[in-house]
Amino acid sequence: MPDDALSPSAKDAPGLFPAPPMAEQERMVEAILFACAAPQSLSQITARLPQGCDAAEALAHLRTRYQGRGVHLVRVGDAYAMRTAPDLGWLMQSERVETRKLSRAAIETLAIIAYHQPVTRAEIEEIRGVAVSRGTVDQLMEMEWIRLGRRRMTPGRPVTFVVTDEFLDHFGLESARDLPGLKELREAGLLDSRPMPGMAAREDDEEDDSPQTGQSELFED
Amino acid sequence: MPDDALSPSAKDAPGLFPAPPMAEQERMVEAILFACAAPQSLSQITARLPQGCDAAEALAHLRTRYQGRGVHLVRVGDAYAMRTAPDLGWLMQSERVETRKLSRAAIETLAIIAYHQPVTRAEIEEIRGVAVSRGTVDQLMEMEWIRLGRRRMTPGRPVTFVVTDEFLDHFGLESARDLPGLKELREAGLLDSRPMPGMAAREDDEEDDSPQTGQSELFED
Amino acid sequence: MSDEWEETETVAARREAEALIIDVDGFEGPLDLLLTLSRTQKIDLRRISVLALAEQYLGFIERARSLRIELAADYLVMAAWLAFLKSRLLLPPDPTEEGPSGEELAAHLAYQLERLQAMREAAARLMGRDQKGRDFFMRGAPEALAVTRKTQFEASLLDLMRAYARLRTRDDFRPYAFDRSDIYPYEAALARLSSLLPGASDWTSLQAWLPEGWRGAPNRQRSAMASTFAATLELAKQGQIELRQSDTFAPLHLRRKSDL
Repeated sequence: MPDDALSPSAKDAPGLFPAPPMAEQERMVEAILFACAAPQSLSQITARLPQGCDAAEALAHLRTRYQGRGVHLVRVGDAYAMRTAPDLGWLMQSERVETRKLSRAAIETLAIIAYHQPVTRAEIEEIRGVAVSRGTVDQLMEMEWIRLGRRRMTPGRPVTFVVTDEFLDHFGLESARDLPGLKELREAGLLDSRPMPGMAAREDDEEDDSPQTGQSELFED
Repeated sequence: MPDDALSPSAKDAPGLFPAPPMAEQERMVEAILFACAAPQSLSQITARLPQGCDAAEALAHLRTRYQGRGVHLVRVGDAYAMRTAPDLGWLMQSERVETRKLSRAAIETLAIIAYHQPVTRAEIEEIRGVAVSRGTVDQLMEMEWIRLGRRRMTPGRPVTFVVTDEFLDHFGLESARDLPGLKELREAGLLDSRPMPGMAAREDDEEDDSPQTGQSELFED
Repeated sequence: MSDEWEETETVAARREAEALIIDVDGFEGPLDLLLTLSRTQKIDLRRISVLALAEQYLGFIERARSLRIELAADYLVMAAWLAFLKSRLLLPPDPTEEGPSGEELAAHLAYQLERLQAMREAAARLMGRDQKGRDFFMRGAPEALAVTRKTQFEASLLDLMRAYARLRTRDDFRPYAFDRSDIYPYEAALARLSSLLPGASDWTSLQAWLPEGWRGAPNRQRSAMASTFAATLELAKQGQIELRQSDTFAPLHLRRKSDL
């Protein structure tokens, strides 16, 4: 907002309506400073307030009100902002979390584990059609989204993977069996690819129950 | 933010030290909530505070302190956040974020999910008398206003939809039971799943298997 | 009847047709249409005359039909159901008839309308609430909780489900590969037919021309029949053979063209 938004005449002209009481002006300034991303100058604040308000006085009241609180009203150059009280800075000293999208390999591996658990590495590779790199599995394990399940009682006794409670928590699921089946994905419009014409019905019947069968082992005992 | 994101100092603080006075705890919670845009759960707040602090009590004090101010402490599901007072929204016109315009179908679907949750796709279609179009559910999920609930324990085990904490936050609701007019709708029987006369009473199965989850049960405690 | 009157009538009819088209487009299904029609009764939905409503709806559909407006199947299904309901409501109850009474069905329809109306109102009230980012705001300058950096990988449930859907539907697009062992190629049929042609001066059914070992199993026979038939067409086109069929779907007969 330009600083000259308020022409002198507008400022001096007696408002059509009386200015709100000072307590109300203080509330307004409080809301503005809270919601604005950048510090606000006196003229910027004034421009936002109704006619006849005294931003400087409201700021002074607000500053007093926040004295000794967990948050202070501070002056930044010519502008004003709310900031954490310096003595509480250590509360913010937690880890800075940078979020990054999971790789396609990782999300696909995770999806297969979620839908087919408990599932072996060989089975994941069979479904994806490519080898699963060690790094992918390690990453998912480190994120605590997957863990080792029971060994499969087949030759070689391969380890299996299952999803964790942490996974369910992150994805807002109550259990892995709440994941929708293929038919439901399609109905919800979540499938990018359309089935071949004429094949839809038959294919749906077949595929719909396959996630269930994969998980029955885990849940039905 | 993970729950275990304990700041180093809090982690190291031995239980030997007495917890800070309540006024100090209140300041700390104030600083934390001002610093975070997303609502913070009680356990997230507790994890940041020194040992022995009572986050719940500090929150209660803080809530009272901000009553009638330009900024409020609000509850969102199981979490807490600071938000500007709704009557001052007009001051922040330049901060407004344009949300995607929702279609009438999407708005109705959202309302049905909120009032009837957990609700299946078939039930939404029965209420609206028309198929839920591809993309409607998708859009609401992408906006993070709805998520998958527990599967219904009826034949076919259909997935259900429920509203999210983000939905509550967006519409300024503490919980789904604060939805406007919910009680009246329930008393008028308009939230019952009433089957078409002569159709199999699906209702009975539902009530056996999905206790305590329905909106209608929210009031029976 | 003056021309002028006729003129105004057609204009009126056209207007009406237009209004109807617009209306049909504006409705979200038959229940929505019924709800709108019910408003003309100007009474509480709980005391609505379902019979009158059914007649209104059927009248609407009739008008749409006479104006040759295409209606989605849903609307016609509802029309059929309402016609059934109307007859149940009008005729004295048949004691031998099973199932719910007309009154029960009518009550349920009224309930459905009331519920839809209630959800509409609830939706409007919901959207009328103060909304985040419009009426109230979160902290505009959240403070960076900085110091140690840690990468957290993000993925939404939607990403997960899409990844799975992508994997599971990949097979749809795999080129269709069939088992060659049960396929009798056209080239083989043509070569075989050509070589046998000199001895075919009498009418012989197409069936008899199938090679040994291709007459038993249905899928093998089907393949051989198809390619042999295609080969006869080619030979007939070349003028080497004649084809004869006594009736539709009757066996096809062929012989060498005699004047060759």
